[in-house]
Amino acid sequence: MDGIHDLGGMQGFGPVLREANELTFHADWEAHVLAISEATRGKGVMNIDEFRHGIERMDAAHYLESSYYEHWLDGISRVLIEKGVISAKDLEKRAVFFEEHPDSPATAAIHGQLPEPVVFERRGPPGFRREASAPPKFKPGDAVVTRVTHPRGHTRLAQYARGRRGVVASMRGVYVFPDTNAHGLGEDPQPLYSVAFEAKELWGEDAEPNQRTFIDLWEQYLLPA
Amino acid sequence: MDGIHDLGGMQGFGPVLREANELTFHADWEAHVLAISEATRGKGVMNIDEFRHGIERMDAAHYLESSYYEHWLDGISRVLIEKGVISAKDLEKRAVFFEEHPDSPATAAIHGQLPEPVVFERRGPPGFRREASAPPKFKPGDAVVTRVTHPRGHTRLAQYARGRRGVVASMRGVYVFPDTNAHGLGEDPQPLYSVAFEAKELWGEDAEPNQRTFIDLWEQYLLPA
Amino acid sequence: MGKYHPNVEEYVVSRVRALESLLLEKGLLTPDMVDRVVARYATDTGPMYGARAVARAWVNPAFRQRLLTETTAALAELGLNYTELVVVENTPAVHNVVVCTLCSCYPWPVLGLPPTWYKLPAYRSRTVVEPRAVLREFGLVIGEEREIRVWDSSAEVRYMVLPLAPLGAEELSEEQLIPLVTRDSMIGVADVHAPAMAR
Amino acid sequence: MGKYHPNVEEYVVSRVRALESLLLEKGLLTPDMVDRVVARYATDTGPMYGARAVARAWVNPAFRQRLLTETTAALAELGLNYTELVVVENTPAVHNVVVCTLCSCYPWPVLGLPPTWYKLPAYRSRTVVEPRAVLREFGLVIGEEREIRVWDSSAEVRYMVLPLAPLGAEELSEEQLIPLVTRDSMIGVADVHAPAMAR
Repeated sequence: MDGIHDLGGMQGFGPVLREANELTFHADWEAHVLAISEATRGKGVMNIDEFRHGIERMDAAHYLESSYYEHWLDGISRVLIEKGVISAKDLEKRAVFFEEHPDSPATAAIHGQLPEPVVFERRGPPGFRREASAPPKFKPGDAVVTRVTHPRGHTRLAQYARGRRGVVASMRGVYVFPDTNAHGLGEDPQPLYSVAFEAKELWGEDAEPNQRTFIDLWEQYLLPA
Repeated sequence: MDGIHDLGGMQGFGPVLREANELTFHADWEAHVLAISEATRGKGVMNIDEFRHGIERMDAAHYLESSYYEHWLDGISRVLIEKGVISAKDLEKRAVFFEEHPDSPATAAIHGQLPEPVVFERRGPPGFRREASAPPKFKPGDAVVTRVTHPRGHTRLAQYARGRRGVVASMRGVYVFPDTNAHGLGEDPQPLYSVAFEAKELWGEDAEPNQRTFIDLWEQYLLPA
Repeated sequence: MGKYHPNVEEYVVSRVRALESLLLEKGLLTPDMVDRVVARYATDTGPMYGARAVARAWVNPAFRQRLLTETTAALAELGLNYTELVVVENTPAVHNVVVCTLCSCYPWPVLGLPPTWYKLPAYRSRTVVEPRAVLREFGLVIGEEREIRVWDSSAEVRYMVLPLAPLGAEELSEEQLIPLVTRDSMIGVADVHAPAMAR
Repeated sequence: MGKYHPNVEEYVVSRVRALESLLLEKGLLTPDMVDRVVARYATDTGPMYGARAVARAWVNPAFRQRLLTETTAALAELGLNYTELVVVENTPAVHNVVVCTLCSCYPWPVLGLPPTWYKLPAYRSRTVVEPRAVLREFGLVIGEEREIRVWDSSAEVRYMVLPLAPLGAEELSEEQLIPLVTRDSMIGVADVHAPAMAR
């Protein structure tokens, strides 16, 4: 989708601001979001592409104003609601409870005993790499051009890299295809290539000199040039 | 510039929300912003392209969260400061004064008499149309392709319309060129064309059927296809 | 709104006054100019000229032709001096809709002040890429056999839609038709309905 | 922040607890899992593996070769099981820098938790289009004669930069070099400096 997450080349954000001696962890709740993320993804409740697409659909202003871990919280909640794992109403009710009981731990809202941990059957193999089912269409050195598409759903072909000519630098292996995997349409594994683009090809005459950008692109994003 | 203002095709904003029986004017300050806009533009303090470029450089999240007239206020203030007409410090000081005196009129912060109205010498002719200095390069029916550019400054060639093939529908006349006029680089008047693009050319296979988009484009944005 | 100012009114109003006072002080603005603009917009006439132009075009084929091809002259007949308008006509085969993706360009002299939705990101972003979906939200269903033409006002030209006349329009006079012609129909997000069907 | 919740901490914390409690109740999460993750990240080791890999590559040409071409095997020698890393080497002719424009992909196992700036819009938007300008803000000036390669981590592959060894590195041991290798140098936004020059 052409969402606010697709930031490559966008102007208007000012300088890169850094904190001196930054703590990588800012607050306890960030670790809890990580635990929730590991639990839901590790158990196969959602895959990484569903997770990313959950984040991409945040309200655009909210996305720009909120932190990385809040993106995760928002995205995970959205997908869990869509999958019927939790309900939006329950989540809202619980949030109100914890606003009213700010010092209570997460277990305070639970009546009765915690259940036995749910054991999930993994759907399909773990990880992102798969066996090749067909020979790759491209090899290092091949000239390619990326497709011009504006899919309404998830994609990892950034807007700045669409309809651009590049050269295959290497083949990374065969990987699950995000554009289908984010939408329950199967893994459709296919070769992933590192493709090199000249800055002038991406950005036109205003590009910085002597620069190339390397992007990992699935075979379906590419056509022979 | 590739800023947040360039919204064509962007997803993530939800449905078009309308107010029932909307008042076109919501608050008195909106009319005052209009007056300020007419005064600064009408007197030649800034041209329309400088004004638009002032708005485009707003912080992206602020842009999305604020209203049309607040965009104007922000953009006009930015350009007036850049041109040295007012200083950022004076503006901030006055704003603090009016925060502390919310019921005072604008004249309350002024000591002494108001000066005689400043009479400006217009730089160049009024309006946006100019005399042709060369014959137009294209005529209705010509196939054209828009340039692939990512200018860091002002442009009216939207990102969704770059590198796309279209057909000249009509010639609108010769107009001041925004890309130079926004940056004090002269008017560079040139032919403006209405160019028709098939939706599939703009958006790929996911486009809605039987749709064309007509965009007004300056000659310099176009190449023969 | 937002992190920039928890209270939008207070923040904005103080900044408007601050800027206004600085410009008054420099003679770039006069209290009289402010009063004139405030009065003009407080009494915004809405789509008065647009509605009259459309109604006259429906009853007068010669005016219709001028409105489409010599627009500035046609508007002058209505007493309006406006040189940048292009009028695009709806037909059984074509529906037109106007947007400005880069800012919020709008034909103020013919349609009055723009509605808020026209200026918000949802309308500006979606109308070029999914006009049929947007129009459906406005209650307007355009079949696939009818072409949609989207006009993205990227330059100083401004667009107004000449809607299809409603059923029974031929029985009505220009003055009777004017109140039927809504602002939305001239942006292209609504049809014009006959009195009995008007919603 | 912003209009969504004037007090970010209160809003977010209550939502995190709400989600956590629902998942605990359904057996999808256990208190034990939460404790483990909290403990693990509270004691984040930072760029420990990355720094050791770089230092060893500088003192051991054979390891360097393996790190670049058989990366998973080279990391296993350091006791790290990580199959998705690609190491790109800086040379006098080439400087590499890593970004993720679409989200914030980052090689956590080798570099630890990502810094906030890496995840913010300014770094993500600008690094692909004006890397030299961004690097200058980090105090790193790359001359035009040196190619910049930007690696946009759009898939599951993760990138780490092998920086140039600092002046005098050949006098130092792997253990002495490790503390010189900063996280930022392995993202590609800094050089590694010799002890006397370290800032």
